[in-house]
Amino acid sequence: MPTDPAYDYALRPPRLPDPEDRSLDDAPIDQETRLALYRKLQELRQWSKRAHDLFLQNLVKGTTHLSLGMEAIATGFGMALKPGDYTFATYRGHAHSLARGMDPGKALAELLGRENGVLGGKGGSMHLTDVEKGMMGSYAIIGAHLCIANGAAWSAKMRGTDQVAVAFFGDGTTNIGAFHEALNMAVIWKLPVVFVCENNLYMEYTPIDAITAVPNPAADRAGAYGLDPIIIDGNDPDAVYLAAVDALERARRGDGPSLIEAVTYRTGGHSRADPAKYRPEAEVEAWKDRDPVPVYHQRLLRIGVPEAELGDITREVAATIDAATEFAKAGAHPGEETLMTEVWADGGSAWRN
Amino acid sequence: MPTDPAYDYALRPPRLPDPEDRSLDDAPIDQETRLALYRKLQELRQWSKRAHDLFLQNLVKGTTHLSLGMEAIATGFGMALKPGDYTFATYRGHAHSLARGMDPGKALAELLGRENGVLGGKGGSMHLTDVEKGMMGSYAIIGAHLCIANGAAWSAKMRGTDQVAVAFFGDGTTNIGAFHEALNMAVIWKLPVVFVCENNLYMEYTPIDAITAVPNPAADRAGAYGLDPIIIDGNDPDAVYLAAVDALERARRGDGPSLIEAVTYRTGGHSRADPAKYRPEAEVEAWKDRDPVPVYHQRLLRIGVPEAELGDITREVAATIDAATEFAKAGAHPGEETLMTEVWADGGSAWRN
Amino acid sequence: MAELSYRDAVAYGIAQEMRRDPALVMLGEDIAAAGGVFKTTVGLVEEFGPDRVRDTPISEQAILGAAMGAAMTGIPVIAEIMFSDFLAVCWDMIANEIAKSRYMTNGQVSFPLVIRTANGGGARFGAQHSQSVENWAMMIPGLKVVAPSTPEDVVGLMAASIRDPDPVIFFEHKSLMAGKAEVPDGEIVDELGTARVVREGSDVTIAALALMVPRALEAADRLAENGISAEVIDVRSLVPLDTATLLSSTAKTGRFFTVEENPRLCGWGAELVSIISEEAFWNLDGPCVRITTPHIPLPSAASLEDLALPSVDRIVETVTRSVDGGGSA
Amino acid sequence: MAELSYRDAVAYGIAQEMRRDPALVMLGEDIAAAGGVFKTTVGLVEEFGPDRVRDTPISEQAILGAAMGAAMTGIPVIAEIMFSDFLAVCWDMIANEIAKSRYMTNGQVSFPLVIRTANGGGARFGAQHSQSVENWAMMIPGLKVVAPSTPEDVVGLMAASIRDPDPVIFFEHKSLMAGKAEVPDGEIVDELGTARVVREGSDVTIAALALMVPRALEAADRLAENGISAEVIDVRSLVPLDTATLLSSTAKTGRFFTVEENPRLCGWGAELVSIISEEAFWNLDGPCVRITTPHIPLPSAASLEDLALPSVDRIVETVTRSVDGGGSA
Ligand SMILES: Cc1ncc(C[n+]2csc(CCOP(=O)(O)OP(=O)(O)O)c2C)c(N)n1
Ligand SMILES: Cc1ncc(C[n+]2csc(CCOP(=O)(O)OP(=O)(O)O)c2C)c(N)n1
Ligand SMILES: [Mg+2]
Ligand SMILES: [Mg+2]
Repeated sequence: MPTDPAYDYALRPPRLPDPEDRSLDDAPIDQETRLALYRKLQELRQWSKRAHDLFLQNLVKGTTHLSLGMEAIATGFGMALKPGDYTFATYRGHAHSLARGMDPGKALAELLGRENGVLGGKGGSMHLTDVEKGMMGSYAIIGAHLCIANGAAWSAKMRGTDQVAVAFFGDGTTNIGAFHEALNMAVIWKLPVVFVCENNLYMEYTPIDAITAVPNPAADRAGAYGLDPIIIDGNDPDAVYLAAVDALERARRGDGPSLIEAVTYRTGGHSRADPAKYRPEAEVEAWKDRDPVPVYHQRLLRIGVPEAELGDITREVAATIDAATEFAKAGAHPGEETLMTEVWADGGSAWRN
Repeated sequence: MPTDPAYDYALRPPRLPDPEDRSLDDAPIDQETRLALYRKLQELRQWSKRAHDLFLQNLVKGTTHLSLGMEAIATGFGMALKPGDYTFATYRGHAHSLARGMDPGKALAELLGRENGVLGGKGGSMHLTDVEKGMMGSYAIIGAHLCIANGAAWSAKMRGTDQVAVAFFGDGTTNIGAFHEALNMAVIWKLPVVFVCENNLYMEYTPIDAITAVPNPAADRAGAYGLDPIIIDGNDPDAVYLAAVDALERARRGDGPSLIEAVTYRTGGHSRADPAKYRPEAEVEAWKDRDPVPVYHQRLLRIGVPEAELGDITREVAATIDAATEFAKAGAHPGEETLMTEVWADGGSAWRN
Repeated sequence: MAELSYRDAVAYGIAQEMRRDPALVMLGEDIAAAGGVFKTTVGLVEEFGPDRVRDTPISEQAILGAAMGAAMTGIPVIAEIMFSDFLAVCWDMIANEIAKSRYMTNGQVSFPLVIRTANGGGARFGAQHSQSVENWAMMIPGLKVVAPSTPEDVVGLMAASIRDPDPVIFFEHKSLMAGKAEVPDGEIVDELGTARVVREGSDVTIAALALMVPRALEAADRLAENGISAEVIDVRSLVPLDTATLLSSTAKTGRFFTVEENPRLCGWGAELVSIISEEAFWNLDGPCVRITTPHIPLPSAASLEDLALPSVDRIVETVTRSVDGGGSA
Repeated sequence: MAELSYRDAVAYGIAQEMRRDPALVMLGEDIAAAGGVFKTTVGLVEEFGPDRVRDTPISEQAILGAAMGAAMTGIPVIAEIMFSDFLAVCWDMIANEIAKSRYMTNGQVSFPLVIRTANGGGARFGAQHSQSVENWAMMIPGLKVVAPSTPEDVVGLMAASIRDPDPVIFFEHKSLMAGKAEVPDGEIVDELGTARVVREGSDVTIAALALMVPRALEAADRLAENGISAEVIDVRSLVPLDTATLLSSTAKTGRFFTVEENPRLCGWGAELVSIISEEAFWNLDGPCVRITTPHIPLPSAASLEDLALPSVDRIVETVTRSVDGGGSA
C-alpha cells in the first residue's frame, strides 16, 4: 500500500481533468489494487444506478442524492482507508458508505424505508451509517460533520490508536462557518483528520464560482490554516488513491490534517427532484468524456488487463446488486414497535415517569 | 483628507510595533487632523479611565470591557469615517461609539444603568448604539456583527449612496464561523465594508497563537478571500488613520472590502472581572512603552506642536468627562414605565390581544 | 378569482409586494434562476432582476446578517432559509440579534424583515429536514411567527408580514405545497395576529396550524358523524396570538384541544393550553388535551413518519375518548 | 461535611468524576489555566493536565463537534459553552446533530456527553448574556436537561449527568454561583429525572427551577404568614421530568403554580401546566398560574432587570391573589 511519496498525482492546470492524460498509467499502484479499485467503482456505479431505477419505480419515497459521476473519490479513499478508520459523509453519502463495506442490500432497503434497512428505516437516504464498518454517519445539514470528524480524530489521538477520520463534503460547503472552525481546530490540535472537498462545480443549482471569493473553494483556503493546497483529479481512482494514502500516512505519523480538493462532476441532478437544466450543455458533454468508469476501464486495458476480466467483474457486481435489490424489496415496512425506540441509550424514549 | 496612496503605513516585521520608529513622523497628515486625532485619543482614554473609576465606586453593575491601550484604532477610524458611514462594534465598543460622536455623558449613563443612558438602560455597557451618529450597535456575541455590517454595506450599495460600513472585532473572533461567511459574502458581492481586526494578542485569557492555525489571525486569512493581507500598528493613530482612509476610499470607489489587522494591546483586563494575571510581565512592560497616548504625544512634540497646546487639549477633555460623569450620575433609575416598551416598532411589547 | 397552488402562492404574494415596494429585496440559496428548491420563487428573478432576487452561498449566518443589516438601514428584506431545520445554523442571528436589537437599543432600529422557510414533515426527508420548529420561534421574544395553511393565506399573510415593521418568521409547509385553491383577484393583504374559525361547532374547540388544519377539518367531519360538534380554529399566527378567538370559542364549547406537528414538549400547544387553562378555567368541562408528534426525532420511513405525525384517526380517537371519558391523550 | 459554594461545587463535581474515569475529558474556552470565566473550573487543569482539560478557540461549533465525535467513539466528554446564550451559535450541533443522531442511526451511536453552560439573569449583563434558555433545550427530543439550585445538587447531578450515556445540557445559574452550603463528604451521585419537594405544604404547589427555587422558598415563608401553606418543588431535571412528584403534590393541594425565569411563551412552565391541567384536571381547585419573566428581551439596568425577573414579591402577590380570587397572573 505505501506509495512513492515523490509521485506527483496533483492536478495540473487547467482544472478540468484531461481524459487523454496518460501520466498516471505508470503510477506506483499494483495491479491487484487497481482491480479492486475497478470492482469498487463498478459497485458504487451500479448501486447508484439501481437506486435511481428504484425512484423511477416510485419505491424511494423521500429525497436522494446520488454520486453518479463522482464515484472515483469514494473508491480511492475506500481502498486506502484501514478498517478502524472513520468516515464522515454528507447526505450524498451512499458511495462512501458502500466503499467502507456497508451491505448494499441494507443500504438500498434504507432508501426504501424498510425494516431491514441499515437504520431500520429511521434515518433514510441522507443518513446512512454503519459504525461497525467505520462509517460514522451521513450528515444532512451542511458543515457540522467536519467538526464531528475532528472529534473522532481527537478521540483516536487520546486513545493512542492510529485511526484517521476522513470527512467528505462538497464545494458549496467551504462557504459555511463550520468549515472554517473545523479546519482551524484540526490544525492547532494536529488531529489525524483528512478533509476531502468533492468539488463538483455546483452548490446545488448555483455554480460555485458565482458564490465563492476564490477559484478553488478548498485549496485556496488551505493557506488560511497553514496547510498545503492540494488539488487532484477526482475522477481518477488512482489519483485519489495516491492522495488518500499520502494524507492518511501523514495523519498516522502525527503530522496533522490535510485538505484535499478533488475536482469532479455529477452526471445527474443534485437530488431526485432536479433535472439539472441549469448547466451548459457543452460543460455536461465535456465531462461525459471524463466519466471515471470508462476512463479507468481504458487505463486498465492500456496497462494490460484483459477485457474479459473487467467484464467478469462487472457481471459479478451486477449479480450482487440484483441480490441486494431483492433483499431490499423484500423488507417489511417498519411499524409502531420501533417508532419510539432508540432515542436514549436504554433503547427507549421516555421523557417522564 | 485624501492621502498619498503610495505612503507605506504597513507594519513591518517583527509584529511588535517599535516605539522608536520615526517613519510616520512625516506621514501626509496635516497638523489640524493630528490635533483632532490627539483630542479624540484623549477623550477615549479619559472616558475609559472614568468608566473604570466608576466601577471601583461600584456604580457600574454589570460587566464592562474597556479599550484602555487600544484607543488608537477607534481614533484613527473615527477621524477617517464620514458622517453617513456605519460603525459596528463588539461589547468592547465604547471607544468606537465615542469616536463616532456619541455623547460621553449618555454613554456613561448607560453603563450606570440610568434612564438618561443612550439606550435608556435597556442595553448596557456591551450594546452602545447611536444610530443617528452612524454607530449601528455593539454586539456581544462573537461574530454576528461582521455579517450584519455586510448588510448595511449592501443596503448602501442598493440605495446608491457612498456609505461604508466598518466592523471592528478582536483576534479571537477570526476563529468563529461567522467571520468566514462574512468575508466570503463581502467579496463576492463587492460590498463597501471594512473589516478591522483589533489584534490585542489575547482571546480573553488565552493567547491567540495557542488557538489559531496561523500567526496573523486576520491577515493570514485574507488570501482565502482573494484579499490583500494588511497589518498595521494599531497603537499609532496616524497609521490607523492612513489605512482607514485607503480602505474607505477603496470601498467608496466600488472596489469592495478590505481586511485590516491592527496590532495592539490592552492595558487592563479583558473585562472588569479580570486582573489579567495570565500575561508575562515582560510582555506587559514591553507594551507599556507603546501606549498610544504618550507615543503620539511625543510625535506631536517632535513635529513641533507646543506642549502647552497638548496640555490644553487634555484639560478641555477632562472637563468634558467630568461634566459627562455628573450628567450620568444624576440620571434616574429606569422604572416600570419603560420595561415593556420598544420590543416592537409600535413601541410596545404585546404578543396577544 | 384564480386557482393557485400553495407553492405558487408564495411567489405570487412576494411579487405583489415587490411590485408595490421597489425597495423590497430577497436573498437566499438557489432562489433566483433555480426558483427555489421548493419552486416557491419561480419567476421572481425574471421579473425583478438579480439585484433584487439574490442567490447566496451556503452561509446562513451571512444571509441573515445581510438581511438584518439591510433592514436596519432602511431596506425591507425577505430572506429564505431553505429548510426550517437550518434555522439552527443561524439561530444566533435570529434569537440573539434580530429579535433583541430593537429592545436593546431602546427602539433605535427597526427590522422590516421576513424570514421565509419550509417547515414540517410528511415528505419522508428524515429528522434533519422535516422538523416543525414554529415553537422555536414562538419562544423568542421579539419575533412574530406566522404559518399559513391555504394559498390565500399565504398571499395575504405574506403581504402582512412584509409590511410589518418587525421581524416575522414565515413558515411555509412542505406538505401543503401541491394543494390548490381559489385565490381572489386584486391585492390581498391579511392581518397578523388573527386566528380564523374555519369550522363552527359547539362541543369542542380544536386549534390547529398549517398541515394540521386540513387534518383537523377532516377529523371534525368524522367527529360530526359520531355526534361531536367540533369548532376548528386555524391559529395562523402564533405571535401575535389571537387569544380572544381561542378563549371565546372555548367559553362556548367548554373543551379545548390542540393538534400540533411540533414535538410534544414546550410546543405552541403547551402555551395555548396554559393560557386557556388559566383564563378559561371556569369555562372548562374537561381537561385540555394536546395531540402532538411524540417527543422523538422524526423518522424517515413513510410508515414510521405517518405514525409519528398527528393523523386524522388519532385526532378523532383522542377527542372522542376525551369527550366520552374525560381522559387523557 | 464541607461548606462549598455553588461555583466551587462545579469543579468539585467534575473532579470527582475525572478521578473516577480516566477517559473523561473536558473542553471549552478559557477553562484551563484561567479556570473558566465564572471560575467554575479552577484547579482542574492543574490536577488533570492540559490534555484532559483543554482550551479552545472561539469556535462553538467546533467545540461541540469535537465533543460529539469524541463521545460517539468512546470518550466521555464535558463541553463548556460559556454563556447559555451562545448555545445559539452552535444550536445546529445540539438540536440537529447531538440530539438526533442516536435515533437516526437506530441506536448505533451513543453520546456520553455533558454540555455545561452558565444560564440566567440577575448579573446585569443585558439581553445577550442573561437568558434562561432551559426551554430551548427541553423542546428538543433527544436531550436531557438539568438545572441544579444548590451546591450539593450541582455535585450530584453533575455526576449523574456525566455517568448518563445520553447527552445532557447542564445549566449552571450565574446568580447562584456565590451561594454556599454544606456538602456531604465522599462520593455524591444523584439521579436525573427526580424533582425534590423542598418545602411541604397543603394549599398550593409551586414548581421552581434554579434561581427561582430560593425565591419560591422565601415566598412560601411569606405566604405562610398570610395563612397560605405552599409546597415548593425544585424541579431540578426538566428531561426526564418527574411528573409523579408534580402530579401527586397537585393532587394534594389542588393548586399549581410555576416560577420561571425563561420568557413567558413556551417556557417549561407551559409544559408542566399542560401536563397538570390535563392529568390532574379533576383535582384542581382553580387555574394553574405561571409566574414568568415577561415575553421581552432582558434589560441590562439593575432596576429594570429586577422588575423583569420573577421576584419574591411577585410570587407572593400572584399566589395570594389567585388563591383569594381564582384570578389570573
Ligand atoms: C446548512 C445547510 N444549508 C443548506 C442546505 C441545503 N443544501 C443541501 S445540499 C446543498 C448544496 C451543497 O453543495 P456542495 O457542498 O457543493 O455539495 P454537493 O451537493 O454538490 O455534493 C445545499 C445548499 C443544507 N443541507 N444545510
Ligand atoms: C460566540 C461567543 N463565544 C464566546 C464569547 C465570550 N467572549 C466574550 S469576549 C471573548 C474574547 C474575544 O476575544 P477577541 O475577539 O480577541 O476580542 P477582545 O476581547 O480581545 O477585544 C469571548 C470568548 C462570546 N461573547 N460569544
Ligand atoms: Mg457541489
Ligand atoms: Mg483579543
